[in-house]
Amino acid sequence: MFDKILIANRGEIALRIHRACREMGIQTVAVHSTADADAMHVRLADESVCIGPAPSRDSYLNIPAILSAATITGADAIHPGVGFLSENADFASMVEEHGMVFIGPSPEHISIMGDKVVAKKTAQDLGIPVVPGSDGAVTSAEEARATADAVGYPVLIKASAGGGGRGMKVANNNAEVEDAYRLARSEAKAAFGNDEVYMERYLSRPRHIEVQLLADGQGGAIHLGERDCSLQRRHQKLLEEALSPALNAAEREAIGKRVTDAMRDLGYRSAGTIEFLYEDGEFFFIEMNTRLQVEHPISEAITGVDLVREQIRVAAGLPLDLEQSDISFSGHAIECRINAENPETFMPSPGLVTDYHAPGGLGVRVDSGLYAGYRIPSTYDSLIAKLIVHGQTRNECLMRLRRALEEFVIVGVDTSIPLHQRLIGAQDFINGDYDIHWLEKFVAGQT
Amino acid sequence: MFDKILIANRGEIALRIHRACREMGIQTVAVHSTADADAMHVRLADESVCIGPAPSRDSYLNIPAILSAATITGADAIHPGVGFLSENADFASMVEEHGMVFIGPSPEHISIMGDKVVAKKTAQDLGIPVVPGSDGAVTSAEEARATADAVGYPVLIKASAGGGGRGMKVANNNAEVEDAYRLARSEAKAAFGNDEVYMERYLSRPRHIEVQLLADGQGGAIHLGERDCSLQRRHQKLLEEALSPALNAAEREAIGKRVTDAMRDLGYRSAGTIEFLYEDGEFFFIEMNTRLQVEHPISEAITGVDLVREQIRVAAGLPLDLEQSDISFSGHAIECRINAENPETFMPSPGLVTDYHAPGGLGVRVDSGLYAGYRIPSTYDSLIAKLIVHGQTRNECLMRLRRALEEFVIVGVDTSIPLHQRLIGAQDFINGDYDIHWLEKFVAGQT
Amino acid sequence: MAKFDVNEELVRKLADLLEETGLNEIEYEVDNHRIRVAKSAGITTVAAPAAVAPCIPHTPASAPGAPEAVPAGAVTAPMVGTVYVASEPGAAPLVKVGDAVTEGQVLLIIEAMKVMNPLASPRAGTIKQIMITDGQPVEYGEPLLVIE
Amino acid sequence: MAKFDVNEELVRKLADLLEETGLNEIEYEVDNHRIRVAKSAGITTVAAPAAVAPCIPHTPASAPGAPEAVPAGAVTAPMVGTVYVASEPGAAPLVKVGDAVTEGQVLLIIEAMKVMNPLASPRAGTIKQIMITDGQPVEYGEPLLVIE
Repeated sequence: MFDKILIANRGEIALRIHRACREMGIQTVAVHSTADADAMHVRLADESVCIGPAPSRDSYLNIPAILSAATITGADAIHPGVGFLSENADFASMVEEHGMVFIGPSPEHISIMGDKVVAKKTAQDLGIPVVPGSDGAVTSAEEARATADAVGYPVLIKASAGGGGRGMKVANNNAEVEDAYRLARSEAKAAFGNDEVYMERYLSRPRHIEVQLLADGQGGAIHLGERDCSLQRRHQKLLEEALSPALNAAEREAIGKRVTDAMRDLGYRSAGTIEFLYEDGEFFFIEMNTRLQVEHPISEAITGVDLVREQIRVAAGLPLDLEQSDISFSGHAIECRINAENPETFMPSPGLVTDYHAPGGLGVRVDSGLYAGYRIPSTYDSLIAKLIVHGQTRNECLMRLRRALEEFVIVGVDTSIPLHQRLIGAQDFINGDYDIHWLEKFVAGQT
Repeated sequence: MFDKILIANRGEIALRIHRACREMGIQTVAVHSTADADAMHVRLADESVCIGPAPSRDSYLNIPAILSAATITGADAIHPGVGFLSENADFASMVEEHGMVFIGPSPEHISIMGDKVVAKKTAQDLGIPVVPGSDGAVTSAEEARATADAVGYPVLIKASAGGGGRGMKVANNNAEVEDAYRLARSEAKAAFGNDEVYMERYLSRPRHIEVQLLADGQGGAIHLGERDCSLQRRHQKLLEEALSPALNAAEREAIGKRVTDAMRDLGYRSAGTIEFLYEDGEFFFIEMNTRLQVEHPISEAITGVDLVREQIRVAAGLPLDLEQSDISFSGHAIECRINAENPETFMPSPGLVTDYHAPGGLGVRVDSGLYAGYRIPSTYDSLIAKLIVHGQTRNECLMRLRRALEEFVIVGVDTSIPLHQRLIGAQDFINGDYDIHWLEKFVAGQT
Repeated sequence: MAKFDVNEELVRKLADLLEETGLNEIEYEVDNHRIRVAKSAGITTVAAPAAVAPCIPHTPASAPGAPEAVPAGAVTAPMVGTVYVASEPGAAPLVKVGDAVTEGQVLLIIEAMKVMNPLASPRAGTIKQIMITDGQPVEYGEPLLVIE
Repeated sequence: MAKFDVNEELVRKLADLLEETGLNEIEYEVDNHRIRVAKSAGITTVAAPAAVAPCIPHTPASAPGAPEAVPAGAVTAPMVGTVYVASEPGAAPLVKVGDAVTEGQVLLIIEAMKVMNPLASPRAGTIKQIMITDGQPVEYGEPLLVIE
């Protein structure tokens, strides 16, 4: 096992990694920008090194500085955390070239999943379902009908040269497909002077559901169930829950087996997440995140597995000591991402936190680097705390979440807590009846 | 279910009860002394009533004031918490006479278990093991030998008029018993002018192990496993763990079944705990606590059951919706009782908490009414926070506990945190090798 | 914002009170005027969730944080209960503002646990103010009326 | 927002009052006007666990909290690495205290990722102080030497 790990990140995730190391008896090195000298994880780490000025490109994205810090502190592994360099294949290779271990998958797998086209192709080859469609252009009404039958309705007919919805038609059945095809072509012609069109399955109100994976690259691969992350605004997740209110046990087991088999075939090592669009019982591959995710704690809450600990163990070359049969799902968990921003205008709200008091009690976990007197820098993203609540049932979890949000005190900056409080009171959310478009409508007052 | 519960207690346990009510959609009334006007649970409760000046007898033990507060606020039930009036049968009756529900067992059961002699007799009749001994005086060496054979070695021969160890002899086997008997008699004669002696099993290094029970008085009764509370100083528990490092699954199931059957036969309703001395595989009844206990969260941690919620449900007349088969034990949990006292001298240290920061992250729970700026009154006991840590294994739990204690910040008063840190570093503790005498020796530097 | 001016004297006075009483914070509100002065840790007291409105508004008397807010000469409730201004429903009030009262004279009745407890005047004087209304619940230490 | 203008005088007045009274906070509210002045941050920062000694002591330069602690005329490390006072092992130091240096003159070498980076003097002057020793690891912003 490693003696010393350098944490190449900041904020709550750096603290999360520090905690896992501490609990494994591994020393920690915090690297930080001048703006983060007073950060919680810097205060708690065994060692800390200032690697540059506030801008990320000069500090948290500054590969030479991070590698130098690792060298002078004698770290034998680097955990990249989330964002920043966590999905940078070059960084992963350089860490290895410097004789240290990159706590994550192989550079090859990072590259594959980092390229949308290659990733989709790879997923398909591994038997992971992707959005079905025509292979390139569709050149006749007959072909359109045949493609539609193969792809399944509703289908979207899109101008190859298209954009902005023009030259885009939806056909809901056999009767509509040929007209839709002709209309799309003529519109495409008129709009872009090019009537080439292609087709793919049309998803009207999908959910964002992702499966958490853990693999050791030695044949060991398990999944920790799914997370429902459909509640997004501008592609930013605001609240996640596990398990998804939309899946039943059979669907869960089926998709879980599918992706774990795929990861075993790929020889993937480390934690990873495969994101899907889900509609009417079908999953469609979006992308794979070859790193830890912000919302990983809700999977920990329902399985009891410490994901960062396992990630470190497999990076050290140990085989997974968990099999799928060891994983059972208990209760329900929800994470609220608490941002330093105005809950109505979403304007970032950095500054001095004059008072801070986290909620406690049964089933409540808080991951946050905040403390009274801490000044939130304006340079980085606005995530300042994660509130993770677990309950025996989804309803108990919701009641507990309401209670915990009431107790949460963050004074000095605006936070998204009032928005979370509104959100968990919304009937659609309480019913678990939402898709990836719902939150945008909700904040716009259209639900 | 109740609409409004009055919490007749203070401190962290009042907050604990408030949280359970909140999560059940039940309104709360906090009653408090003038010294607790700024207490966390008073701030959080839906309503609050000042019931008297600081001294407990005028406030938290002031039955008329508490009942008046319940009347004017229209509470339909009263939760007595821990200590104060929680085991006062008269209070329980008066609450019922006033047409409100006492959240606890019947006054009869409180009385029975409140009388040491009656309690031991009742336990014996219910088939709960008690310390075996002679029925009164032993009048001959032959009787002494016979009794010893029946009671089992080692046996203690004690002067009926005795005290201070005089006229007290231990016999470890058949060969020693008759001499020991004669010696005890003559010493007793010399010391007290009365040579009457009696005998009971001698326990040299017992552990304090208690079983958590939950019963509905309608035939439903389960146990949530045991807690090992051997680490005591002056009969004050400092740290508790569940499950006990000393028991195996078979012993656990056996004693668990024994006490749940007993509670079913007794017709007991509510949460309760039966405390045992445990030595060499045998359990000996000490007493039954007919209330919630301070250390209940470790049982919640390993079973996922919310004890206060269940206590409220059965008080409302609902049957337990849990059967023994629903209870499984996952991982290991430890509670540290953090007191406002000097970690060496144990001098109480009330006063202003200038800074407060609770640890967070995976597997960490904090139950505390503290906040930065809170003034700990000198009138009440020194328990200011409970740190409850859960891990997949006892070792993971210990490592996590070490990490969490490092993060805990309480500035302005002395706390027992440094003692807890020393304690969890002690080899005997790490090995789980301790009895009820160990902590006294440890703090005296004799381990 | 010209009309918004600060009474410096008041601030100084409260600052002195902080010194004198060893308090960390004094908050004072009269109608739409509110002032709060704090020293050292005082500011962090807001680090706890804000108090929700109690069924019985927290009177300064029950909050040691601000004892000076009990009017001088106030008679406070010796117990939790329901206060009545008359000896029986419909009867005339025992006392009204302006009345001269003697020591020991019954001022109000406090019902607790179905028992009517007469509240005797601690001293002779004149009723300057009555802060409660008939049948109102009161908590321990709540000011009931002022005698000068 | 035009109507929302701040009464600077008032703020100054309250600031003075803070000074004079030794308070940490004054909050004042009249109708819909509310002002709060505080002088406090310091005391609450300790609410986080105390910093553990870093492998490289935190230099003020890396802690924006106390920039004034960087000596005037100090040259700070432009990168993380290992600093050398000579161009090669055993060679004479590039500069010593008392030396006059010209702008652009190499003062020290900082090794980062096996690359030797010469540190050129930002200006002409005299070496007043050298704060590092040969082969010492330095973090970004750490003061190395002082030129006057």
